[in-house]
Amino acid sequence: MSTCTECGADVAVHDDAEAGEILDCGTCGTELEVVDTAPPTLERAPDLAEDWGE
Amino acid sequence: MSTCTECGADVAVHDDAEAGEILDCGTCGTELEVVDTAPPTLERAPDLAEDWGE
Amino acid sequence: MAVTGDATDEESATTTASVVGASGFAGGELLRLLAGHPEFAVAQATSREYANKTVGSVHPNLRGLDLRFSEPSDLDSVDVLFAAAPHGVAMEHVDAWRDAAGTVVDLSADFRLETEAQYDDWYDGHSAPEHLEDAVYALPEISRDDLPGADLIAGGGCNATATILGLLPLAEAGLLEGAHVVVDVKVGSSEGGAGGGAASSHAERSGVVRPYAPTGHRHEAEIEQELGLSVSFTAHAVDMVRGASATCHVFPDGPVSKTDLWGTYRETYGDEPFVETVAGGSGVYRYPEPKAVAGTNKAEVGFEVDPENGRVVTFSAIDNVVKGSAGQAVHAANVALGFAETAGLEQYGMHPVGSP
Amino acid sequence: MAVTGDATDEESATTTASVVGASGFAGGELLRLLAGHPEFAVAQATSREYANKTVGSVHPNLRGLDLRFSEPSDLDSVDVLFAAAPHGVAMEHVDAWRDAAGTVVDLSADFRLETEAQYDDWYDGHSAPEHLEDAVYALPEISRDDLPGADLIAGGGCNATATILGLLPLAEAGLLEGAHVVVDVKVGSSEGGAGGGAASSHAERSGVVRPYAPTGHRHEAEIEQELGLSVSFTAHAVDMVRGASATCHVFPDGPVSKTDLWGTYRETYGDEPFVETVAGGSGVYRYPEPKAVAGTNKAEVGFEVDPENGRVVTFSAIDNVVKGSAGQAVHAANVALGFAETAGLEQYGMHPVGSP
Amino acid sequence: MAVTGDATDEESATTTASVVGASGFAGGELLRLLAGHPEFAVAQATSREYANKTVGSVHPNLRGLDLRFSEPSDLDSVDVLFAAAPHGVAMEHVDAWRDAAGTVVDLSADFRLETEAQYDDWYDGHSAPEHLEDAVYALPEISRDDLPGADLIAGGGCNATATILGLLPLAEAGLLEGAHVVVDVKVGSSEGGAGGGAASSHAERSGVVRPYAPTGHRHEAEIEQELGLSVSFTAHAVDMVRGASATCHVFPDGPVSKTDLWGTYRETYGDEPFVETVAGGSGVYRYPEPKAVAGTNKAEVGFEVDPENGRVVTFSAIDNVVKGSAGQAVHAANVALGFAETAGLEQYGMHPVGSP
Amino acid sequence: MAVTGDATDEESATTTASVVGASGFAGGELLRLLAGHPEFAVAQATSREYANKTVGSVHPNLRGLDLRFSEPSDLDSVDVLFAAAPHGVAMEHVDAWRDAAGTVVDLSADFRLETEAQYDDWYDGHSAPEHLEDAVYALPEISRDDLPGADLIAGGGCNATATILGLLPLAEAGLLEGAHVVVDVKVGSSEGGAGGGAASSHAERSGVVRPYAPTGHRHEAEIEQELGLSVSFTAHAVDMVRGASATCHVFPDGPVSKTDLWGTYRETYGDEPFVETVAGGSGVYRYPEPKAVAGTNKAEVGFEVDPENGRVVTFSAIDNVVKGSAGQAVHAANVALGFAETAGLEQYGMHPVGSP
Ligand SMILES: NC(=O)c1ccc[n+]([C@@H]2O[C@H](COP(=O)([O-])OP(=O)(O)OC[C@H]3O[C@@H](n4cnc5c(N)ncnc54)[C@H](OP(=O)(O)O)[C@@H]3O)[C@@H](O)[C@H]2O)c1
Ligand SMILES: NC(=O)c1ccc[n+]([C@@H]2O[C@H](COP(=O)([O-])OP(=O)(O)OC[C@H]3O[C@@H](n4cnc5c(N)ncnc54)[C@H](OP(=O)(O)O)[C@@H]3O)[C@@H](O)[C@H]2O)c1
Ligand SMILES: NC(=O)c1ccc[n+]([C@@H]2O[C@H](COP(=O)([O-])OP(=O)(O)OC[C@H]3O[C@@H](n4cnc5c(N)ncnc54)[C@H](OP(=O)(O)O)[C@@H]3O)[C@@H](O)[C@H]2O)c1
Ligand SMILES: NC(=O)c1ccc[n+]([C@@H]2O[C@H](COP(=O)([O-])OP(=O)(O)OC[C@H]3O[C@@H](n4cnc5c(N)ncnc54)[C@H](OP(=O)(O)O)[C@@H]3O)[C@@H](O)[C@H]2O)c1
Ligand SMILES: [Zn+2]
Ligand SMILES: [Zn+2]
Repeated sequence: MSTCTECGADVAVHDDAEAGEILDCGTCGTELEVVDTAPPTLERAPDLAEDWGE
Repeated sequence: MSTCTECGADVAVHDDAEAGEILDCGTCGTELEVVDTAPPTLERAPDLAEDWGE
Repeated sequence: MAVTGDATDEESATTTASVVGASGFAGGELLRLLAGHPEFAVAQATSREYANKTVGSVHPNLRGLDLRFSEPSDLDSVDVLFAAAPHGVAMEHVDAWRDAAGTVVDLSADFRLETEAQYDDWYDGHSAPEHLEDAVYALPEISRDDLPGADLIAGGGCNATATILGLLPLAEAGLLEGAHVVVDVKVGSSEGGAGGGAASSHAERSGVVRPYAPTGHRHEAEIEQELGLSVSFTAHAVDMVRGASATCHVFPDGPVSKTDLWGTYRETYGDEPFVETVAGGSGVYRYPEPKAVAGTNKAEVGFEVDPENGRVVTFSAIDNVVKGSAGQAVHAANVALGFAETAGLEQYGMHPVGSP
Repeated sequence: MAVTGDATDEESATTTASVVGASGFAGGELLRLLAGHPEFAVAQATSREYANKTVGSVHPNLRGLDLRFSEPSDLDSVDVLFAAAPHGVAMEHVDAWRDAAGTVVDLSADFRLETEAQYDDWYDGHSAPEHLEDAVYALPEISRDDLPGADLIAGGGCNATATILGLLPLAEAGLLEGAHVVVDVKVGSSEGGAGGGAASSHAERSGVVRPYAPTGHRHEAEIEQELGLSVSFTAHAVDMVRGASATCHVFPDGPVSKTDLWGTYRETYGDEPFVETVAGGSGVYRYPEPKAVAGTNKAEVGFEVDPENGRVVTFSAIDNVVKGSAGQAVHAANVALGFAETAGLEQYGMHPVGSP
Repeated sequence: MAVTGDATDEESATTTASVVGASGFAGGELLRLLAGHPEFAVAQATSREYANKTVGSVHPNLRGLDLRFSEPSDLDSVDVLFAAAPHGVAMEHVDAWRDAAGTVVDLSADFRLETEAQYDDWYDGHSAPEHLEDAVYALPEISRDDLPGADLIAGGGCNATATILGLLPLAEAGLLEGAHVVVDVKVGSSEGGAGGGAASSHAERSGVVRPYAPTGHRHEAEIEQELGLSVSFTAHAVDMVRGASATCHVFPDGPVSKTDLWGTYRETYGDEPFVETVAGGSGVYRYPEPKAVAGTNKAEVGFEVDPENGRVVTFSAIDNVVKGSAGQAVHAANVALGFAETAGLEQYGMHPVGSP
Repeated sequence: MAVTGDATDEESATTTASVVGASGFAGGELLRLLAGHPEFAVAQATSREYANKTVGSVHPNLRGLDLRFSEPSDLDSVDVLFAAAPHGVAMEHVDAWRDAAGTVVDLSADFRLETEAQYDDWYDGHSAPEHLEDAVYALPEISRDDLPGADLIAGGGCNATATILGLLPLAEAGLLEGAHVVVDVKVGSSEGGAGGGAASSHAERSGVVRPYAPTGHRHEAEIEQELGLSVSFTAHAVDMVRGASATCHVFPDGPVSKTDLWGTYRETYGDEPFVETVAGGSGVYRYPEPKAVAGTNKAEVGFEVDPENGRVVTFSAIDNVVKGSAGQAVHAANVALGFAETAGLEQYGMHPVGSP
């Protein structure tokens, strides 16, 4: 279990997670990068500046 | 001037056309390949099997 | 103050025109087209319900026009009278209208059929059959030679127009003789006119594929009359406001190739200013598409051949309130009065456009 | 925290199910139906593009589900595997899938046809033809007797399903022998799947009546196989997301009355839990209407007779991603596994509803 | 024969319910929800216009239900009476209804406000003010503690519901004190009910962004009552049938961060079964979207902070005829009668879905 | 053969114009307007993707035009160059373009802001800032006096245009000083241009009320520059293709009456050929409505006063690809070159019309 930096929710990081892997927070959907695995630590992933919307 | 193989309309092939160039017929829209330039000769271009529609 | 409703045009225009039923959908389009027409000056626009109100209060696109509705009972003499009232109204007033105007162009079904018997068969009879023989069917692609000088012109039905334009080249080439033809039409909600009850409310009418005329549509009568062919006709309401699209499934006697069909359609429409053939090609719009001609007097027609069984499928697309009514009427009037055929009808459609 | 994704159901459920292609349109519907199904517990949902993301990030209606996509290469053993990948993927993986799951229900076209020759004719051949003879066509209205115990089930095509359901009673009554049938279909944009290029952008795709398959649609093969009848088929894209509506114009040998047809349809569908006959009557919805069945596993079928020429017109409406794919698959699985036929498929449609 | 209208449920159900105004949009949704509810059995469904017709003739999604409309004057005694008639009808009949039923749930505005004075201010007075103090506002997110045992329940307005749910966490956190709030709402055509005149015809109503309540919307009264805050409210009709989306522009006194807001919303809605917070994230649906909750009793709420000026923008989306009326009513009845809160309200929404 | 692409006009036209980005949405509208413009003859239309194809293959409404796309690298000298490429392209090519053309009208954001610092703040900087001081903001309602003779013209943003036109009269009357303004915008899918990914597919984009720019929209920069006022801006995507509608909630210092506002708007727009004030009145269209101006260069503006708190609500509606881009550009060019202001821009909108 780790904590989302955006919304503070718990985020389950699976056992074989590797540093650099991207997860989305199940609560707020923010993309989080696994920056460390022992213990699992998350940071907001760099925005992909997707073309979303108009 | 050359003739569209699909619809029979006249198709203007510009002067510096090269063999292999693709034109669309101004009448029927069929994609035509310039297979020869002197005189300009057109053939139906192979279908690109575009994902069109559903 | 808006730009539209251009004074210059109207000053130079010498032919006066009035519109009966001007608060309706077809009537509003007549006003739009006439207001931008170089030869016509609009005299009166009638509505019983909105008499004395500005036309812009009903048709927001015409807010720039300085014109108010008047009562149909107060019609003045005029060069051309365009009538866009429901079926039955024109029969009742045709004597008065022909007295008041040199040319009457009626958009209803009242003068489309040639004989009283047809009205007995398809409608509830006719109360002024003596005018039937004077009437010329408006569609210039069919009636161009009969229109000059005509003083009673009957605008075609919108579904009939779409169907006839799709099949006409085949008819002229003799390919419909003995052929078996299924016509499957998709239309927008403006076909129903400005009235509309529960079935045409936004909540009920949105998103439908509603078989509103499974069989027995009255436009079959016109199609049969103009093409000499009885068709199996079904119409569906789909989610658009403007547009009529007719898909005709034709089983000709012998084999026909797509190149033959290009020749056939070129033969019929090569010189037509308002018909475009679209049949395959590339891009997003490969066959006739109603939204591509919305707001214009253009018809798109096209075709494909079924390699399995030789079936010819034709497609045609029009804007029902322009090419299918108001535009066709103006086009016919242009021919009847000797104006340039395309006068007042040179609008381009739009791209992109949603569901006009 | 959302109500949906009900723990109770899943605890009591004893049959595990996984979905390949779960990020797609049909796959998303499979998840929705399985999540509410009393017998199934969802084990895995695959997506290569969205692996590790919550299913709610793709399917906003499933935000309440506590489930993340996994890689299709990481499939565990499971009781039932539902596959909703594009054509060609199932042929490639069918051996592995059948090893991993007692029952495979594939929604693609890969196992719908009975013979390799048909795949040569209509598709680009088949790479795993040895499985074809094991496959049962999913549509229970046709295959109910063959489904129990089937371990490879092939979901029907959505247009084929609509067409077959409309014509089946006529076929069973022998009215299609020698008959000549035109099928004119109107479909929504979800038929194209979640991919989509320029032609399916909102700006281009809105409001169309686009003849996207003028002739030669591959679903003709299924229709012919299941009904024993070759049809003249044309499909149009119209402005809706969900829905397929098939209008079939049939010219039977002898005269048929509407009362006969009511009998015929009752014969075929009287006991069918998911087929409703709607043919005339009163109100706004007198014939089959796709929006009335959106979100449900129901099909509406109906008909009319043309007094002019004896033509029978049939109408049928389904939701292409439910009755036309995911719902049909679950229905077939229910029959195959001996569950209640309607388990997990009892959703009502909505009224009013716009253009679902 | 259709699957829906499940006999088993109705047999086991022990609480009887009737619906007044069952031919309307909210009434139809009540029938749909009650028919699938494990605790309720529908006794009567009233309509004056359609008395004796099947409910399926009006609501095509309910064709499977074996139920006919009856006259509202023929109401029998029942456990719960749901009323979905226009404003004014409930005041007139409330005495009779409370005599006939242990619990009355009224969806109109007639019992939403607490005092007769408010009805004088915002409506045209009240003819049965003595019942006002008994009435409990239905929205369980606000009234959960007052509902158990309530025998007169007043369903909230749809726009008020959307607005209140978006702002409630801010109100509870004290962030609205002294704040200045602009509410800009977008709604679908089903808000207008099944009646509908020219302005709601498909041709006129399609595609609009129509400011139908520029100022002075009556729902302001409810919002003020429930949140203790007067808002600047404007509503626009947009092209959808179902859905209400409220964007609230809030200028709090001090700075607020997005993380604070996540905490605030979790505080309020962490245990709510029908509220989902959606505020950024990835994918196509990053903020509350009405179409994602169409057909369901869910509300989506979300927010963003303007870095320029500290403005908090909240978004909320509901289905106006479910969470905004029929679903809210059933939810409140569940709480009032001690049923499971989510009973009968576990439907998932759909994806993809067009413009429901 | 089609009527449009009128030879006569082009013969008499003496000013040549080319369009860069002609395969895009704004570029296509430029072609449509220029093709019907009495003063301009189109020389070239560029597209890299569709070079050598007919413009009609991309823009079906222009099938009648005898014109093919050419490469942007093959631009010839021309009187006026219109550029409608994405943000960033004009900065890169502006030197070459100004060499090739007497007047450059750029529709992108590249030259809208006055200083390099603004581009640092709101965009990713600017690569050709030396041209900024030459550029004139296109919107003639603001820049009419600066446009004559301008040789670099920067078309306004569509949302900025809608917002500015709604607020301009208040700004000129001094009513915005110290005022607090919330701008809530609703736009159609053509704002996104012809590209479009998953979020703009028909299935996902239909029926949304999607808060696509909750805060921080770049058009705030233009609005602030032109009105001298920082606004709180939020934009929503709704289900239409064309159209931008801006609702501005303004809290002026002192009380303002509706009559005052009529005076104020008349003051500003009394002589404007393309601005119509619509504020109450009767009929179906009482406030600005994007669909009423679709396809035209008109803006509708209107207002209402909230009796509760003195809030002024303004409404404005434009067609984003005409008044919001291509039409504004042509209008500005007309003023810059001394043509009649309304030349080529006299199209009427349509009624009825669905969701253009
Ligand atoms: N809509 C189409 O696509 C279409 C296509 C082809 C042909 N048409 C034909 O065009 C005609 C008009 O159709 P529409 O769709 O425009 O209908 P509409 O919108 O209902 O308009 C009918 C108009 O007729 C007027 N009217 C009704 N009764 C009248 C009477 N007794 N005397 C004088 N005026 C009367 C109405 O105004 P007041 O009641 O205020 O006077 C209204 O302006 C119909 O005959 C129709 O068949 C329509
Ligand atoms: N849509 C309908 O109306 C409908 C009706 C009847 C039948 N069907 C059939 O159902 C199937 C899915 O259709 P759809 O409309 O849902 O398509 P879709 O939206 O495009 O979804 C396709 C799904 O397949 C996955 N996928 C693609 N290639 C894959 C591969 N090589 N291995 C594993 N997964 C793969 C995709 O996810 P990733 O790429 O992320 O793995 C995606 O989840 C098709 O065969 C279609 O013919 C659809
Ligand atoms: N639509 C919404 O989004 C929404 C949301 C929240 C609350 N509500 C409230 O729900 C109520 C119903 O709205 P609606 O949209 O469903 O309206 P609707 O579609 O117009 O339905 C009204 C229903 O009431 C019946 N009715 C009318 N007058 C009656 C009377 N005097 N006695 C008994 N029945 C009568 C009508 O049937 P007959 O005339 O055949 O009897 C009809 O079934 C309204 O009070 C509305 O404010 C609606
Ligand atoms: N859509 C609107 O509502 C709107 C409103 C106001 C302003 N604008 C502005 O107008 C411009 C165009 O917008 P749009 O919506 O029309 O976009 P669009 O549909 O995406 O079209 C962009 C056009 O630019 C061309 N293009 C792209 N990169 C280019 C390059 N490097 N050099 C030359 N041509 C290039 C493209 O064609 P090829 O790739 O084939 O060359 C295409 O024709 C944008 O700057 C936009 O901000 C648009
Ligand atoms: Zn989070
Ligand atoms: Zn050709």
